[in-house]
Formats: sequence, C-alpha cells, structure tokens
Amino acid sequence: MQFDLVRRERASVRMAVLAPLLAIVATGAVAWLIFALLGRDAGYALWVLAVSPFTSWYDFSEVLLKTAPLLLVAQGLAIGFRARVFNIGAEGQLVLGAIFASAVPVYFPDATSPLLWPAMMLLGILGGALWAAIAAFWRTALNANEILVTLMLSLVATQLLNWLLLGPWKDPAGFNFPQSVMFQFEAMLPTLLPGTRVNISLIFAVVVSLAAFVLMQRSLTGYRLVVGGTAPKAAGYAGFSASHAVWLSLVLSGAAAGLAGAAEVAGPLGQLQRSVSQGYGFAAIIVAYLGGLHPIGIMVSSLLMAAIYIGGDNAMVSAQLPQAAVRVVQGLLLVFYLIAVTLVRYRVVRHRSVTP
Amino acid sequence: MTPLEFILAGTLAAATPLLLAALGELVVEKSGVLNLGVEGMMALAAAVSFIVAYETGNHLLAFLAGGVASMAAALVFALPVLSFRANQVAAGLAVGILAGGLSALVGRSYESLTVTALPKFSIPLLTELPVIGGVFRQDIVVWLSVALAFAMAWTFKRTRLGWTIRSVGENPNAAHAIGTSVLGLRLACIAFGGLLAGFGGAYASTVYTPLWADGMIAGRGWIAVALVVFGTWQTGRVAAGAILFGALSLGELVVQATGVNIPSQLLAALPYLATIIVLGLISSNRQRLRMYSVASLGEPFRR
Amino acid sequence: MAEEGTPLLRLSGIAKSYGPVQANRGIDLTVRPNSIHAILGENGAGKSTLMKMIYGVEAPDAGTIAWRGAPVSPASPADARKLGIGMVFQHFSLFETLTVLENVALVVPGKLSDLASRITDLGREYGLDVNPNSLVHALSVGERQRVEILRCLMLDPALLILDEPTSVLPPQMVDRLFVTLRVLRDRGVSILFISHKLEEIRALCDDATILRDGTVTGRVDPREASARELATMMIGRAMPPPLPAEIGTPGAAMLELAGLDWAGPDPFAPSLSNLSLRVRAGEIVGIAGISGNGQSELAGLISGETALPRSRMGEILLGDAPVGHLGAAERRRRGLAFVPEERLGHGAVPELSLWQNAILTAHGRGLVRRGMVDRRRARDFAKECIADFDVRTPGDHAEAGALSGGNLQKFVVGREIMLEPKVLFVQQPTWGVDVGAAAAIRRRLIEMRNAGCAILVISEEIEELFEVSDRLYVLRSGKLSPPLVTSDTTYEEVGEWMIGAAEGTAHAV
Amino acid sequence: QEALSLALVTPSPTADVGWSHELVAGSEAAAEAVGGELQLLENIMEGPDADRIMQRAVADGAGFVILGSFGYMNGGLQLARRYPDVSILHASGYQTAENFSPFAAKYWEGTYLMGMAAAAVSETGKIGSVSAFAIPELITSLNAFILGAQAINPDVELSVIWTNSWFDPASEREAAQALISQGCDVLFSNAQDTPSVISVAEEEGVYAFNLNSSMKSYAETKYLGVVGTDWAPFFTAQAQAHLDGTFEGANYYLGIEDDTVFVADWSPDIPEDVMAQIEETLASITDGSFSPFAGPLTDQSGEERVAADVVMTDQELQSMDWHVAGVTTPLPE
Ligand SMILES: Nc1ncnc2c1ncn2[C@@H]1O[C@H](COP(=O)(O)OP(=O)(O)OP(=O)(O)O)[C@@H](O)[C@H]1O
Ligand SMILES: Nc1ncnc2c1ncn2[C@@H]1O[C@H](COP(=O)(O)OP(=O)(O)OP(=O)(O)O)[C@@H](O)[C@H]1O
Ligand SMILES: [Mg+2]
Ligand SMILES: [Mg+2]
Repeated sequence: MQFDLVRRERASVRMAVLAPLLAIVATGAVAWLIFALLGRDAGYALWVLAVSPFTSWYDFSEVLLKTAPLLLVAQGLAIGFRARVFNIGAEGQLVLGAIFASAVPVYFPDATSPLLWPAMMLLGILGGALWAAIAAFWRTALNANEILVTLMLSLVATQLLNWLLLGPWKDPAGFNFPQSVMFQFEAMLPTLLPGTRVNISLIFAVVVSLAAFVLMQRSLTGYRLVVGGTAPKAAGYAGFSASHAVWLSLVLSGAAAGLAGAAEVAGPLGQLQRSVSQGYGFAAIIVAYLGGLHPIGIMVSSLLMAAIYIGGDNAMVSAQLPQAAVRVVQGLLLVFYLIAVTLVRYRVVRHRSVTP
Repeated sequence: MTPLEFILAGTLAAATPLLLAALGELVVEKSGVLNLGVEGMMALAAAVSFIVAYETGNHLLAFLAGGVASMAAALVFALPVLSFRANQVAAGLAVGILAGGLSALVGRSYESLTVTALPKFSIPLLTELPVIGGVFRQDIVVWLSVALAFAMAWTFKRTRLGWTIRSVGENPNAAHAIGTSVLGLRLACIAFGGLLAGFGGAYASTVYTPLWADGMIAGRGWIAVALVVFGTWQTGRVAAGAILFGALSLGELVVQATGVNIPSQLLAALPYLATIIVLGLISSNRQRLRMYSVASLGEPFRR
Repeated sequence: MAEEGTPLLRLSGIAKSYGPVQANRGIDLTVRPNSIHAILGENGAGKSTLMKMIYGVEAPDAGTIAWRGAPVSPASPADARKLGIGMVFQHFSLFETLTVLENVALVVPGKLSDLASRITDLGREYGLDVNPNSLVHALSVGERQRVEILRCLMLDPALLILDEPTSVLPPQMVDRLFVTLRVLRDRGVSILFISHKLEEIRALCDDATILRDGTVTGRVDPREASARELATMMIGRAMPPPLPAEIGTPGAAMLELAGLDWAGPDPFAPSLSNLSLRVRAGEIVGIAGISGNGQSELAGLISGETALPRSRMGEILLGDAPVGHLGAAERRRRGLAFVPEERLGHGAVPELSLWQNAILTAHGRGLVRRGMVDRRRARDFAKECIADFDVRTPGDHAEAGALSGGNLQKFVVGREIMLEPKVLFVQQPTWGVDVGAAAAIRRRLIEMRNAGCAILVISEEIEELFEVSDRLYVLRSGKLSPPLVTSDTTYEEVGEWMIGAAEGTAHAV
Repeated sequence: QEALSLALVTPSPTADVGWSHELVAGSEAAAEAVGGELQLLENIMEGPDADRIMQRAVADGAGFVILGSFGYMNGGLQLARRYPDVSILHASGYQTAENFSPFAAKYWEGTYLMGMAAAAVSETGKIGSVSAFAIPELITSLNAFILGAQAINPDVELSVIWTNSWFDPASEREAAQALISQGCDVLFSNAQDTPSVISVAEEEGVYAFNLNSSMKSYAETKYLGVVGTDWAPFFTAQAQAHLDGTFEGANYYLGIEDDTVFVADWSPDIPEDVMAQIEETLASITDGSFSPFAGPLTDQSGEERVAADVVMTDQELQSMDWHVAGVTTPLPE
C-alpha cells in the first residue's frame, strides 16, 4: 500500500461531513463479517443493532435516556481534547458526581424540599470537578501526565464507591447489599417525556452543548484553549497560560461528568449503586472524537452511540448477539473514523514511482 | 511458609504479566509512540491463548497464538497511527475497546474452564536458602521474562538496535535523514510491544490463574502503561516497578488476612494511589524527566 | 576512481513537487571529481530538496541520476552511502541523548572500539577533534558539525554534501572549516557546498550552479564571476543597496536587562549569567551570536513566555517598571511586542486562518468584546495588516500554514507593528524570507525606530545586524559581550566575540 | 395454549460451574418440565440497561422471568408492576409483590456441615475463606462455617479475604495463596464463580470446598465437598404455578429441606466418627430440629448477640451483618 498524504490548502468541509459516514459504512461491513463468523444471521443482527432503536417510541425514548449522559460527558471531554488535555478518567469523575449527589438523600432521606434535586445536581458538578481538579493540580504543580492520573483516579473512585456502598452508605434496610437507600421523590429528576424514563437531564445536556458551542466556537476563552491545543508554543507566545488551560479543561470536563453521574442516580437508577457508570467515561471519548470534537457534531454522535447501545441490547435479546459485540462495534467505529478523518486535512495520492 | 516467604515467592509470578506488558509498552514508547490499548490487547491474548491451551494442551502454541492475536490488534492500532497520523491516544483507546470486546466474544464458551499450569523449576541450592528460597522456584516464563528485562536494558544501552530505537524516539526527522525507516521501525516496535503484551495476557490466563474469565486482566494493562512512566523509560526501573506492584498486590491480601482493620477497598486502591503519588514525585523533577523521557512521544511523524 | 572526463555525478531533468510547490524542475547538474562545487540560491530555491534526492532521502518525480556514469536511484541514505555519498544536513541529524560514538555507530558499521579510535585518528588528521564518549547535548554547535563531518568521512565518501555548513559558524571557524574542506578535496573527495553567501563561494569553490525558484539559472566558475553577477543569477536582479544609516538621538531606556541570570529546567540548554543591556527609545540594538548560545532562552525571558520568580522581577525592566515576573500577556499590555524566530506554530497557529491569528496577540485591541470574539473587527484588523504589509494571500480566510514563509513573516511582523508597541523585540526578522521582503521588513524596522520605538533584534546574520542596528551585543555561552557601536566595529571584532577569542578564551565553539 | 417462554437474566457469563451455571441448569430443567422455551440473557450488568433488557425480553413474549442477581430488584419490581401477567423470580432480594418472588438459598445449612469436616481435617486449626462481597448471604455462610468447625474443635479460627469482586481469578488465586501462607489448611471458596481457589488448594495440598457446583474435578485429592444448589425443583414448581395461574408472590428461603441446597462429594479423608456426626447433624437440620444460629451466639468483640434458647429468624439471617466469634478478620465497615 504505497500512498502519500498531501496536506490540503484548507480543511475540507465535505470530508468533515463524509468521514463519519465512511466510518459507519466500514464498521457495518466489518461487523457484518464478525457476526456472520459468530454464526448469527448477520444482516438481521445488524438491522436490530442499527435500525431497531428508531423503530418504536419506547426504544427511541431509551436512546434519548442514554444520550443524556453520553452527551454531557463527551462535551466536557471534547473541550479538553481540543486543548490537548487528555482526561480519560471521566468514568471516575462521573462516579464522584454520583456519590456527591447521593449524599443528600442518604443523609436526609426524609427531606421533601423541592430544592433537593437541584442541590444534588450542584453537588454532582462539584464532585466531578473536584476529582478532576486533583489531576489538574498534579499536572500543573507536579507536571504529572493527566492521562495516567485521571485513569488511576477512576480506579480509585470505583473502590471509594464500593467502600461507601458496603460500609457507611449502605441502605440500613437493604440487607447489607451494596446499595444506598432508594431516593425519595423529591430527590429524583422530573420526567421530561411522560410515560418514558427520559428526564430533564436531556435538557441539561442540550444546554451544556449550547454552552460548549459558545465557549469553543465564539469566546476568547475557547480560542485560548484551541490555540493551546494546536500550537502550545503560540499559546505561550500570546500569553495564554498553559496551566489555566489545564485547569479549565479538566474542571469543566469533570463538572460535566459529575453532572452526568448525579443525573444517573437521580434519574434511571434512583439510588447509588455499584453500576452507576456503564462505561460512559470511555464511550464518551469515542463520542467526542466521532463528533469531530465539535459541539454540534457531538450532539449527533452521542445520539448515534446511544442508539448503538440500545440496538446492542435489543440484538442480544432478539438476535442472540453477545453484549461484547457492542464494544467491538464501538472500537471499530473509532478506528475507522480516525482513518477517515485524516482526509479532512490531507488528500491521498498514489505513491509516484521514480522514473528510472 | 510465612507471609513474608509467600510474598517473596509469589511476587515474581504476580509481576510477570505486568512486566511483560510494560516491557512491550516501553519499546513502543521508546520509539515515540503511545499505545493505550494494552489492557484490551492483553485480554484478547488471554482469551486466545487460553483457547489454544485448552484445546491443544500445548503451552508454547498458546503463547504464540496469544502473542500473535495481540500483535494483530497492535497492527490495527498502527494503521491509523502510522499511515494516517491519527491521534495516538484516541487510536489506542479504540483498539483497546475493540480488542477487549473481541476477547469476550471469542472466549465466551471457555468461561472459567481451566488448564494445567506450567511446572516450576527450582534452582538447586538457591531454593534451599531460608526465607528467600521461594524466589528461586518459578516457571520458565518468569525466568524468561526476567532475562528479557536484562536483555532489553542491554539492548537500549549497548546495541545499535537500541540506539536506533532511541534515536527515532528522540528525533524522528533526523533519524529519517540518516536513513532509518522511522515508520518501519515504529511499526516493528508496535508489533513487538503487541507481542509482549500478548505474552503477558497469555501468562495471566494459561499459567498464572490458569483460567479464562471475561474481565480477568482487571486493570493490569493500565498499570503496565503507568509503569513505563513510573520507571521514567528506563528498563531497570520499569522492571523494578513491576515487581514492586506484584509485591504490593500480594501484600494487600496478606494484610487483609492478618485481620488488620483497614477497609479492603483502601488496600485495593493502594497500587493506584501509589502510582499517582509516584507519578507526581517523578514528574516534578523535570531535569530527570528530560534526560530519560522520549522527546517525540505521541507526535505523529510525517515524512 | 572514475577515469578522467567522466563526471562523478550527473543529474538530468530532476523534478520534485510538494503538493502545489514545485521545489525542483528540470534540474541538470554535473559534479567533477576532485572539485568543490557550490550550489547557490536564495532561501526556498530548492537547494536542500535537490541534495536530499541525491542522498536518497527523497525520491525525484522525474529525471535521472548518474553516478560515475551509471544510472542509479538511491532509495535511502543507506543506498547513497554505499555508492560513496555522504551528507551533512542543514539541521543536524545528531541525537542529544546518545554519545558521539553511538551517533557515529548508527551510520558507520564496524566494531565500537575500532570506531572510537578512528574518530580520534580522523579527527586529528583533518582538524576535527572531538571526544567520542561525550554526550552530544554537551557539545557546542561547532563540535556537532565536526561530528557530522567525521561521521561522513568515516564511510570514505567520494562525494560529500554540506548543506549550509557555514550558517552555524562564526567567521573564524569558517576559515578553519575551509582548510579542512580543501584538504579533503586534495585527497580525492568531491564536495557539494551549499550556501547563499557569495563571498564564501568565491573563496572556496571550483564550480557553481545557481538555483532560483526550483530551476537552474546559471553555471559559472565562481572565482571568475563577480559577486554582482552571482547575485543577479540568484535573485533575478541586482542586490538592493543597503539602507542609508541615519543616526538619531536615542531617548529614555525602554527595555533593560539588569544582571539577568537563568538556569532552566532543560539540562541540555545553556544557562544565562549576568546579562545586562539597555534599549532606548529611538534606537535599534542587535544581539549577534550563533544560535544555541542562549538565544531562545533569552527570547523567552524577554517576551515573558518564561517568567522569573517574583523575587527577581527587577532583572528585567520595561521603562522603569520591573516586569521579570510577568507573563507575556501582561508585558504586551505594557507596550512590548515580539516577533519570534519560528513563525509557524509559535508566531502563528498553522491550522487557524489569518483573521483568527490576528486575535492571537491583538485580542486586547477591541477584537474581543465581553469575552466574545468580534469576527468583523478581527477580519478588519487582518485585512488592514494584509494590505499594509503587502502579504500575498487569497485573503484573511487563508490558513496561516498555507502561506509561504516570507508572506507569513510579513503578516506576523505587521500584526506586531500594528499593536503600536513602545518596545519591539524581533528574533530573526528575515529568516527564510526573500530579498525583497527582507528589505521591506528591515525598512519597517528602521521606520519604527525613527518614530521613537525601542527595538531589540536577535539575529544570526551579522550582515543584517550591521545593516539595521545602532549598537550590538554578542551572546556566547549565555554571556553578553560589552555593547559595540555598529559604526565603530567590524565583522572580525564581532566574530571574535562570537567564538570567545576577545575574552582570551579562544577555544570551544 | 402457547408454549411458555422463560427468560433468565444472569449477572455473569455462564461458565461450566458456579452460580450462573446452576441457574441455567435449573431454568433449563424447568423449561423442559413445562414444555417451554428458555431465553438466556447472560452477563448483564446491573442497572438501567438491565431494566431495559428485561423489558425487551418480556415485550418479545417472555412470560416467566428469573432474575439472577440481587441488583435487578428495582427494575424487576417495576417490570412486575407494568406486566401483571408475567411472573418473576428474583434471586437474593427482599421485596415481594403479587407476581414477584424473591428467592435465596440457605447455604449456611451446608457450610455448617463443611465447617465440621474442615475442623476435623485441619491440622493447624486455622481455616480460611476467599469471599466476594460482604453481603448477608455470604456472611451467614461464613458464620455457619466457623460455628460448625467450632462444634468439632472450639479453638478453630477463620480468616477471610474479601476480593470485592465476583470475578477476578488472579486476585482470588493470590488470596488463596496468602491464606495458605498464614497457615490455613482448609479453604472455603465463598461464592466465586471460578475454580481458582480450589485449584490452588489442590496444588498446595490443602483442603477446599465451595458453593453451587461441584468442582471436584479441579481438586481430585483435596476436595472436601460441595454445598451445592439445585434450582430445578423450585423453578419447575413456580413455572407450573404460573401456568396454572396459582403463582403468588412470596419470599422463598430454600434449604436442604427444600431439596435446593445439598452437600455432596465428601472427601474420604474425613474421619468416620466425624462423618457420622455430620450425617446426624444433616438429619436434624433437615427435619428442623437443629439450627446453627441458635443462641447463645457472641460476636467478634465478645458481646452476646443472640441469647441462649433464641433462634435467629430467617429475616434476621437474611440481613445478618456481624461475624460470630472465631472469625479473626473484622467485617468491612
Ligand atoms: N517536506 C516538504 N513539504 C512541502 N514543501 C516542502 C518540503 N520541503 C521543502 N518544501 C518546499 O520546497 C521548496 C524548496 O525547499 P528547499 O528546502 O529545497 O529550499 P532551500 O533552497 O534549501 O532553502 P533554504 O535556503 O531555506 O534552506 C520550498 O518552497 C519549501 O517550502
Ligand atoms: N514543510 C512544509 N510542509 C508543507 N507545506 C510547506 C512546507 N514548507 C512550505 N510549504 C508550502 O510551500 C509553499 C511555499 O513555501 P515557502 O516558504 O518555500 O515559500 P517561498 O517560495 O520561500 O516564499 P517566500 O519567498 O514568501 O518565502 C507554501 O504554500 C507552503 O504551504
Ligand atoms: Mg521561503
Ligand atoms: Mg535548505
């Protein structure tokens, strides 16, 4: 395979739109092959995986339910990624957000104030931001790589959650099982679409997306982050503080993940339990890249990723597709996208042979 | 056997999956590439090698199969990263997720089966020593891994191959100019790193436990990645780090069993906390970091 | 040895494009045995590209290469070395964390102990002595060049390519290099010598091929051609005359270093000790010296990209105010503007358009309102800069990375001048810029000075500094020479400061 | 009438042995007995996704659902409310609804007997357990185990290592070795779905036993026995009740007397007199004349928790959160 990549004069808008589509088609083809090798009806499995989430209102509402946390986490992460601050521990920040938010109903199980869930959301934001701030401090004060620190903090967060659930925070009436009390009504997010599990966290996610758009595409603050990410020396030259960028992007992404965690416990979970994160921290990384790290693109890619989850669950029930297939599809999608997205800035030309 | 003897005797084996994967990642990073897919690659290799060991009973074949499977995943990582100059963090995570998913798919009907482990060799005389005698009773893979660590340290310090890898990691443009095939060498390093991660996974599932279960790598791949930074890209320190982690994971259990009233979760989190703290300590010494770190790490090379 | 009459190397019809840029087109070149052959051309003329094809780093799109009469197509430097071709690149290809011996061994086969003794022997023979066990990061630029040349010689080349070897050397060291090169030629090694310095070529070379814009514009015997003729072939017209120097009366001190000391975290970088200098309103002060002697560290400290601890803020003064502890943004707010050496990635963000790059330093000038970027104003600013400074580009929407070096330099300089600074600090103002644009930029600097701005210029080109500056300092090993008044000094005196001879420590560059 | 469609949701992948394996075996037997079809949904993480998957299974026609983990409780209850015609069995829970029955096994009836055997074969007087999570089900099985051992040798001590994971074979293995290094010569693999602890025991020459499925093949010489579960009778009866329309929500706490828990594969190394004692105790547990959790019972701190002549109720057992004296490791707080 001999080819050269030649830089385009400007980024190609057409390719920017086409790249995710190309990735989806390629992923579909390889997934089809894998499913067939597994001995499944590959066409049907693919149909259930990709299309079924949009065929019934119930399925679609579940897609929306899943979109909210993915969108929240991914918007936050994308800010950091554009500034080249690689927070890959959103999983842990989400858990901390869930823990902080749960403190309210755990310590005040009988409170009935209408301010309960808003307070929980704020605490969740705080929890996620604080957890991410540790990594920011480690990076700015001690120069430690944030990729590893955020990741290790995620693993620590899981243990912290286990400890709370098996120890001080376990439901006293819960037979010692690792879970908190069920939250009271006032500690739950209001439902957005009656008859479904979709709650107002979807609105949070959309609002955060719009805010991310203004921040990254319109404000000087976003401009500073982008410059810091694409040309760190130019950022230093302009006097944009690198540690400010690290703090801002980690705290924002931690806050968004924390909000997502709070909305999970106050939403579909209704209590703090071990499975508060379903791998959203990692899936959101895929979402962020698939959306081209652009706030609007991420809104689309989070919907896509949520649909893959719902489709994957459906495919397990209806097409006997193992759940791990979803992870395979996610991984393929990102690999193909990373290849395709190169074409936004580069043209592929056949390697010219040397005339003898 | 006292708890101390237990830790001494068990540490090397517990460290071996970490050591193999970390040495592999070290080679990859020395050439200037950051591969975050180690966890998934190890899992895939663990599943594949377990299947081969279970079906054939042949450990050599199992290791080869695991190594090749993981290497194949590494090559999937290499394609976007080398040919398309993709972001290495994203590509590594993608391949990690992909390989992890594949491991669950292929290993599905082998859940919790077991195979026989490799026999342990005793070094005569040394094994008889009091207290530390157990250190010298290990299976062949442990010995080979330790030998590999020494060989790698020697390679990086004393051989042209080692200098070439270091030169590519330090300044790929200059390396290209003197005629080193930067992409070719990086490809080889990524493949070799994949092979070693695969051996690490294979050791975990066919020798150490020896059984396959989805999720059995349980974060060891991530620790391996952290170990490379932990060891400031020096082979000896990376190996020492792996052994320290092995000891720590056993020590945690011993502490629990002796009835000390520390939450087991805190003990379980200890290796991660230790990593975070050590990362901070090491990185804050920028001079030292600059001496040993890989200048072009994570940067795509365009020729 | 090739028989008399057969050229050592003959290129015909060589062409090479990088995307839209045609770096070389239809180039013919003949190198005789036992000759020093000059390749002369302005920045960007295609000299390095051509050499890279001979050395197998790049493959030509068209054309043939004949070596000793036989067609070859070296696919890699290893192939070229097997043929007997060695090359020293413009940007050295040495590795700082390896020793001299290890760097040599990456290219030269053989037992290490033999290599070490050959390094010492050859070094003695050609006046290129260097300790094989030193780590490269501890070597000076001159020593590094010696390592590069030694590494080539150890392969017994018949042709040695040197890409702008003198640009990193002070005048005295250039003479020493020439002695070595002549010895080499006399022992049967042909040399391709690349430069855009006319006098050097006239002093050293037997043949010269002149490139302009990727094509050959002349083949002459440089000893017989005049500098004027060579210049005309090289830039397509006669050299523009230097600007008349008009001496004004400088005003108050605007920028001052007061005993500045610095040791950075990078163990490979030089540290600065006790630097003192003063730039007054209405004067241009130059800092000469070979890069790698602390220039980038000093530039970072003056621009504010590296800040001093609070306790030592008085070591840098803007006007009367200590600013050493302030960051770049705050110093810019106080009237300092800065043009860095590297325009792409430092002075401008390649992926962003020109109007977005305008915001980089001009955001304080009304391009941002209530935290939001005001696109219209940013575009107006960029357009004004493009028009005023003759930046040739499709428009303010073009990405900075798509501009030619000279045009981007004009944009960056223009942007900084539009900030109306009290102090302008410029590093390598015309590096890689064509003669016309370079003259335009220098003229702007002088205009600024005449308007009362205090200007500090760091440059490697002594000629340039003599042309624009009123006073000169020389930076060497992190130390500054005393100020030299340009009109009272000579190239030789500056050169002595550059190699440390003026201090009586004649060695080590 | 259409054939009954049964769905089983399990938290871990179905392996050859272990908790999920026995649930699958039981469900398959039940499906066959009532002529129905079984849909297997394995390795489902507890949480909102599990809720959707059960919902989907029911929407696809499942009429009888078995939820194989405690964590499915809330989703299962909602499902029960939404689909009153569907009958649901839920493992290890405590909430009951009209069409929603929790069920759990009294492993402790068997582990008490194993404790007796363990004390008899232990030379060091130290026994150990690798346990997953400190939940009542596992705490009662540990407590009964040490009580049984004390019935033979009052000085026996039990050390416990919690792995905080249902599934981490490497840690389980290391934990087993750590216990052996402290002198434990009988190991209790408390709720691991993998045979790692049993294999280590065989390698190191100490006795071991486990829950759910027999793992004798992993420890031919050192296998002490199994406290097994057989869900087939219970599941079949409940599926039949569903078909007959007589399904009723109730809390099922099933033991040896219900043919759900059994002990088997006794090691031949257990001395005959102890074996006789075990048989006797087994009989009295089965007929209900004996409970290991009859007072007086003191906890680790020496405080009396259950007075003499008082027997702990099922409800107390299902929420037990303290260790009896003799367990040396403190319970995680
Ligand atoms: N790798 C590359 N990709 C794209 N364009 C390139 C590349 N290398 C060189 N060019 C372009 O090709 C042209 C010739 O460059 P070359 O380096 O050969 O010039 P030169 O004569 O050596 O200049 P200088 O005096 O600055 O060294 C320039 O326009 C340059 O920008
Ligand atoms: N390293 C590079 N990679 C990609 N493109 C390059 C590179 N160097 C130069 N170019 C492209 O080559 C073109 C010419 O650049 P170059 O700097 O050589 O111009 P030039 O001919 O020297 O013009 P000027 O006289 O203004 O300096 C530009 O369009 C630039 O984008
Ligand atoms: Mg140019
Ligand atoms: Mg050049």
